[in-house]
Amino acid sequence: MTPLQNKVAELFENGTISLMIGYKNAINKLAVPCFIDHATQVEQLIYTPECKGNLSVYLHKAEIKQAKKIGILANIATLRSLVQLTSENQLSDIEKTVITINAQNEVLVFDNMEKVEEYVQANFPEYTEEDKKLLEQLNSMTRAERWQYWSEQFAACVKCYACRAVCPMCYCSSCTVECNQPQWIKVSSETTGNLEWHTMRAMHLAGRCINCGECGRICPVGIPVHLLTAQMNLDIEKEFGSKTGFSCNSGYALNTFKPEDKEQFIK
Amino acid sequence: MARIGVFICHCGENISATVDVAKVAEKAGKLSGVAYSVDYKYMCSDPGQTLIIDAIKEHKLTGIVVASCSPRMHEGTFRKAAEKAGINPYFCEMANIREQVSWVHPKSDATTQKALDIVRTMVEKVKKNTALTPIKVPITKTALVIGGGIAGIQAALDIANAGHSVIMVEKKPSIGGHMSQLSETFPTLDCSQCILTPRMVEVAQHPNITLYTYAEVEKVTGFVGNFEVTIRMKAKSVDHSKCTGCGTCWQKCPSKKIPDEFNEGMGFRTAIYSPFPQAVPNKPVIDRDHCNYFQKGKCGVCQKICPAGAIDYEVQDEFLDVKVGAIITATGFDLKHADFFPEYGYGQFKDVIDGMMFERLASASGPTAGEIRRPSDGKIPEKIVFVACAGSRDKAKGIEYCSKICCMYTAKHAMLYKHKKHDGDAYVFYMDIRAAGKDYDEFVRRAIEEDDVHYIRGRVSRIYEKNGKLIVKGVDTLMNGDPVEIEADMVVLATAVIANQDAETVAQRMHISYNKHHFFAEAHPKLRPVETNTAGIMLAGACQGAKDIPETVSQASASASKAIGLFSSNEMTREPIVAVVNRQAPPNFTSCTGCMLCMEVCPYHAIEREEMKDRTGNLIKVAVKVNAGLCQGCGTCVAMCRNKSIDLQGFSNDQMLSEVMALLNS
Amino acid sequence: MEPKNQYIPYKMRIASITEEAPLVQTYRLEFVDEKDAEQFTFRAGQFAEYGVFGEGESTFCIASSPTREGYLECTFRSTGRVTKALANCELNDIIGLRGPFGNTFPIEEWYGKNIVFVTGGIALPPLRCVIWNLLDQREKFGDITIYYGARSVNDLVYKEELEEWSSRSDVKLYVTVDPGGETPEWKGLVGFVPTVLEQNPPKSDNAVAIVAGPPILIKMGMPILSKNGFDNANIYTTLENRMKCGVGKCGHCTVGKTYVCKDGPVFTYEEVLKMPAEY
Amino acid sequence: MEIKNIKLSQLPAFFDQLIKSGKVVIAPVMKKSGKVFFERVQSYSQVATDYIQTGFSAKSVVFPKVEVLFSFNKTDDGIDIKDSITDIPETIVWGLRPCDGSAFNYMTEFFLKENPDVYYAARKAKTTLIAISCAKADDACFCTSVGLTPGSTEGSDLLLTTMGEDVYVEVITEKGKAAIDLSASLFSVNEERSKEKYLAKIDTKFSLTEIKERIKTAYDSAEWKNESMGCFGCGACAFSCPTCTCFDIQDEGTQNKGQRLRCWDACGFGQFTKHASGHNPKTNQTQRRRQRLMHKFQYSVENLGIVSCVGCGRCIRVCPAHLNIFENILSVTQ
Repeated sequence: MTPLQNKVAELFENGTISLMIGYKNAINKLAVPCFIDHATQVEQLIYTPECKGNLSVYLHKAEIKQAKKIGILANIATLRSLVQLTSENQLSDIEKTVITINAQNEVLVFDNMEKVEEYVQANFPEYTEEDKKLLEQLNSMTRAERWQYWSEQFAACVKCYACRAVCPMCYCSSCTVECNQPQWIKVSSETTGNLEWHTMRAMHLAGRCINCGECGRICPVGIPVHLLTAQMNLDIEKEFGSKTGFSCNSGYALNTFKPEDKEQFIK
Repeated sequence: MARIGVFICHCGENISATVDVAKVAEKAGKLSGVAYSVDYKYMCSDPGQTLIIDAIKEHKLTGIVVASCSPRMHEGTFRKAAEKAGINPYFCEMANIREQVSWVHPKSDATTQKALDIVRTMVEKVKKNTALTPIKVPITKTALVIGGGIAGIQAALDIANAGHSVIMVEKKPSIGGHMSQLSETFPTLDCSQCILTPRMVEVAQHPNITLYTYAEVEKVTGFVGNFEVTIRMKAKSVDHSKCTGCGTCWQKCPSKKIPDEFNEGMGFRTAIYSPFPQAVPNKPVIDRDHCNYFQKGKCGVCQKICPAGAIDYEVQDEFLDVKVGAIITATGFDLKHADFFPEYGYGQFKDVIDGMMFERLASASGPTAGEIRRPSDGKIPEKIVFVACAGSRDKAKGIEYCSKICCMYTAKHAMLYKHKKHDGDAYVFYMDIRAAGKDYDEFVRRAIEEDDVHYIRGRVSRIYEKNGKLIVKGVDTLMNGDPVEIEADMVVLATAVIANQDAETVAQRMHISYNKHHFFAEAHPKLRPVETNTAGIMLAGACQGAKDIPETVSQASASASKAIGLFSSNEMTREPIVAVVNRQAPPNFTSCTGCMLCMEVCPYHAIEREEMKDRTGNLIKVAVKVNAGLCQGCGTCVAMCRNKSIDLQGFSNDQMLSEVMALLNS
Repeated sequence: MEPKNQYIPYKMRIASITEEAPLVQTYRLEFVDEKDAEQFTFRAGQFAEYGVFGEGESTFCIASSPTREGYLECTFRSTGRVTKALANCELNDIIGLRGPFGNTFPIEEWYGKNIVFVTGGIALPPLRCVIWNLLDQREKFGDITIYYGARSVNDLVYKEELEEWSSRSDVKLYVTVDPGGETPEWKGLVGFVPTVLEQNPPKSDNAVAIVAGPPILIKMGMPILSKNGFDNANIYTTLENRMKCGVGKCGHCTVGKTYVCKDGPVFTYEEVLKMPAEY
Repeated sequence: MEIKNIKLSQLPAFFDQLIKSGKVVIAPVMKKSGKVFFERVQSYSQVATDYIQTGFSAKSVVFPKVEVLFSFNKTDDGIDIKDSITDIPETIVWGLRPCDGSAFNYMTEFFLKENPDVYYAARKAKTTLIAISCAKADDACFCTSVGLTPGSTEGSDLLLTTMGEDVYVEVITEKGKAAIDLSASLFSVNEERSKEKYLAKIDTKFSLTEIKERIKTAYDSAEWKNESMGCFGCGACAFSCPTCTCFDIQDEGTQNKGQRLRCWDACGFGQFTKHASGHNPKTNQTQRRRQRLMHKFQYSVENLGIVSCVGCGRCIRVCPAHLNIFENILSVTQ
């Protein structure tokens, strides 16, 4: 048994957790989320570089919440989402134990969010090189070129809403696209309506997205949607100095006012 | 099925001179859903309203659009007309074709078209209107008065005399406030305590007033008519129900060298004390910070000698929850200490004092029994220099605003001195004399002309001591800016009026706004000067800004009248233009996800957390709800809500979008 | 013949509008095109898609009886985007109609039997179609008993027809309102429909029952009838799942393998019991 | 069935003839993201040849993601309604996999057997399917478990199997014949032979006969919850699936002028079955995913006699959570 499996088994045995959200092996060497409710099942648990999925999304599910004592295996992005979700009052009714594996391959167990916050702040991730490059490319474009770029990308969108589904911050039980009085966003999938949808999503995630990049990774038609929210985050960090998924008690930059807030961004 | 009536008003010629009203009426009549349209000279007139009422009945209209002036002017008028005709008043909308069209555009086809466009947007809006019912909120007919100075006293007495209960909270051991420290008052020079103390006693004895001294407001929740207030009753260490106020304790208390706040530090008091002889209640409290028993653990003299056995060292701060319908904030002011002007030598030279110290020196109950003597050696000064605007109207070093009362009290001080020391010399350095008020200028002129006070228009640059005299150096700007040097025995600085140190905390506790100087903000500087932005919380006295006694008393009575007005009915009616969080069948309950962003942005604190539980009490969901009593319908929360779970009644997203679409599709 | 394009609606003119209850209206619809009127036939229990152009379509049963020719009636509550737009229509406006869709109540099989209707709120309209169908050939049926309830007195629909039925000697009518929904003038029963049904059980011999209502009423009402001796095959209901196409394609109304729109909406309790309870 | 041969080197020439015919030619194109999608192409050089499976199936040719049912226009004396069926172009789909070809069989049965769908009928009638056998497969492929092979001819009009320098051409339908007749000279007569060794090897994951039997009692399996817990409720699987046919009908425009559209919908979406009253018969993802999987393996068998899963593996490849349909099916039928 791996140290992770041992640790989780121990948490089950001492009654700390009654449900563990982790990863198990899937075909094509991928990792699939698994939900285990007994120490005897811990042997399926893995932790590999393929464990990219953001498991915190599952904490919004009613079936999961029923479990009461939840253990969750979290990569750094998931840890950040937990911090951000806490700051947005989304996890207050969940008793959770957070397990992560650090760079030294040690299994760490956090029984409260202060510790998670501390760990996240000490290990705050940078943007990936690839994302940095892509953002640089986008920012070097003229406005017209950028518009062209995104229009082409969104022409392919089929509105499967997988980007929304995998996003830990998209926790609304009914999304704006599902409101039809008024109909904010067109239901059909065509370039303008798709742009509306993705723009709205980017605005709703501005300063809240925790840069896990899942939305871009899983898009079935390969649109790098995560770049939109990543750029919004950079802008907000620059203008208001606030980082997402960094502090459990930080207010939201876009609904709080500080006298020192800059206003140059209004053009 | 919508049957909309459109009523185009000429407003005399205000509209019809620029807009082709007949054409607007004709075209509006052809809009989808419009069953009737007409133009008329004055829709707001009685015949105009009758026209609307008759049309609603005759054409079975389901909604009306009155195209005339701003809704600020006549929305109420037309809504009432709609109601009289038997439809819900919220099916009446106004299209503003006067302020937004005829007054701002020349006569042209485009102007007429704009009027029609505005009418069309409102027709589309009214189609999406829903019947709204005014919100009834019950009222707790008890007022809370915070602060027992003259403002609080006046407000409390007015409300109590009108037959309503009042709870008064005063943080000091006695009510009376700053006015109780004053010697005589301008412009009549009557004795401050003589006119104040009867009021203080009246408060204490009034059957409708419950007085809590040595107490502070800890927390305010709720909304107009229904506030819930937690009051911290600071531990007095003396059981006032037993204490007879005999005074034995403070006579025997061994800690006698505590600077006396009531006398502005010019004198001493004991650790167990009542602040002044006319205090109400005239029963002592123990100042634990200076009491030997509390600081060193031994003494206990007062407990031993108290004939009533009223001393209780064990008692702790207690919290009292009360429900009130209105709150009058009368927390008063503070004076800026003069030590921020080092060149004036305040604190360095004992005989450089501030105005309040002078009041105590001039007061019969003061440390010198009313004789004006120098703090340094007790001598009667031969020459006093009064410096007005010591900190006020001084953006560079002090505060930018005018403290308003200093001109008057400086004249009063000079006059009092001259009355007591006829051959003394009084000099006043001033910037301008601001004596606007009934009999005020006459008062200042009396000081100058009858009492021979020397007024020098100029600022003082420096004060220093030389041979037992205070050398006051300044300029006289009326004499070409010539330097002036006066050898004085005493200098009185008219320091600036500032907000209380804890004003910001108090404002935040009350959820009321305040300006940058921490004075509490009125709802409207001209038209709603005694109300705050939070409905049901009124202001009285200098907590709102520098004020003299007459003004304070007027404002106190005004705020009392607001409370009495509120209490005149059992419930109040509020416009139903409030935000509402949607509700759905369980297990969803609502689409609200409880991110609480709306709660943070709500300027009225109208959004509350709500827990959704199943029948067995298990928490299913945390969401928010809007307290309709507090909501003012500003719509900030609507803008914040990502998934449109919150909407503003009467201005819903659907209605707004219909208006926009009506314009875009024209 | 080319198969008909089932997505192209008939154009219908709104011929009359009746306010039934708060937010509930009945529209009488007439065909704009006479040829359509001639072609169009339907039977009790069938439904249609009513569309406001530019807003969408909404599904409800045809509320008028096939025995009354020359028009169709529908009764709806405005709750969603389409029904609100529909409610905003005016007399003589043109709306779309697709249908009739779905199966029907086997009225011929009921000849000579006693008929019991159990329904609540806005679910009376689908049964009103059947009730008038029966009443228009009253001699062919035995006793007719109707249990109908609404949240409040104000929410009862077809108030005049309820009066008419209650005054008829050949109809037994129980009208009830939920506790708290009664007015001082209310002389009828107070209580939920299933309770009233349990307290005044209908005779099950030679009887069929039809239950229509919100899912909760169907789920509670059918077992009560079953317990009272009704054969499960003689208890009918009409399900109203979300529907879009009406022809068994779009997938919204599926309950297991069943497409409510084409295999239903009329089902017997026997059939319902074989389905997953996802309705 | 007629068997023909064409030199591998002649395929571009054949393809160019298809383009020249003026029909719309849809073929797999490699995108920057490395994924392959069907797209309208103008020359063979655009066509991807080295791929296992396209990201999305070719179903959008007969069942577009957004289809205009009709447009309407309010006039003074009523409403004009115009359907769009006449505008449908002749289309050739090139390079779909045999599994996708068989998916068309299911869709035709579903759309046309009962209450025939005129839009589907019109599009299908104008579509020619030129399939290419699979020489490669990955772990997600499981056509052999649902009764197909990497060389199945079901549903396609023409099947091309590369055999070294030659391409073995199976002409399955008249439409297929018409396609090769466009460049008849490139094709020589061939005799029937086994494609076996040129086809990818795909292990069977389960016995279809057993699954069909066992799934009849699978509705109540406790495993559904475990198998569905990971499901996020997005529509990626349904939209990429060659046999998923759920749709929504929506109006766009104003009440005066606009269109009625049908748009792809997915039974996994949380609001898919929600009533206007707010009541939702399928309240959780377990119920929704069960509906989708049971539909594929049981309900479509009961309704149409066809297992409506063709084993293309797209849902497995595209699932954000990497859920695996054949593992799920095995688990709930255990």
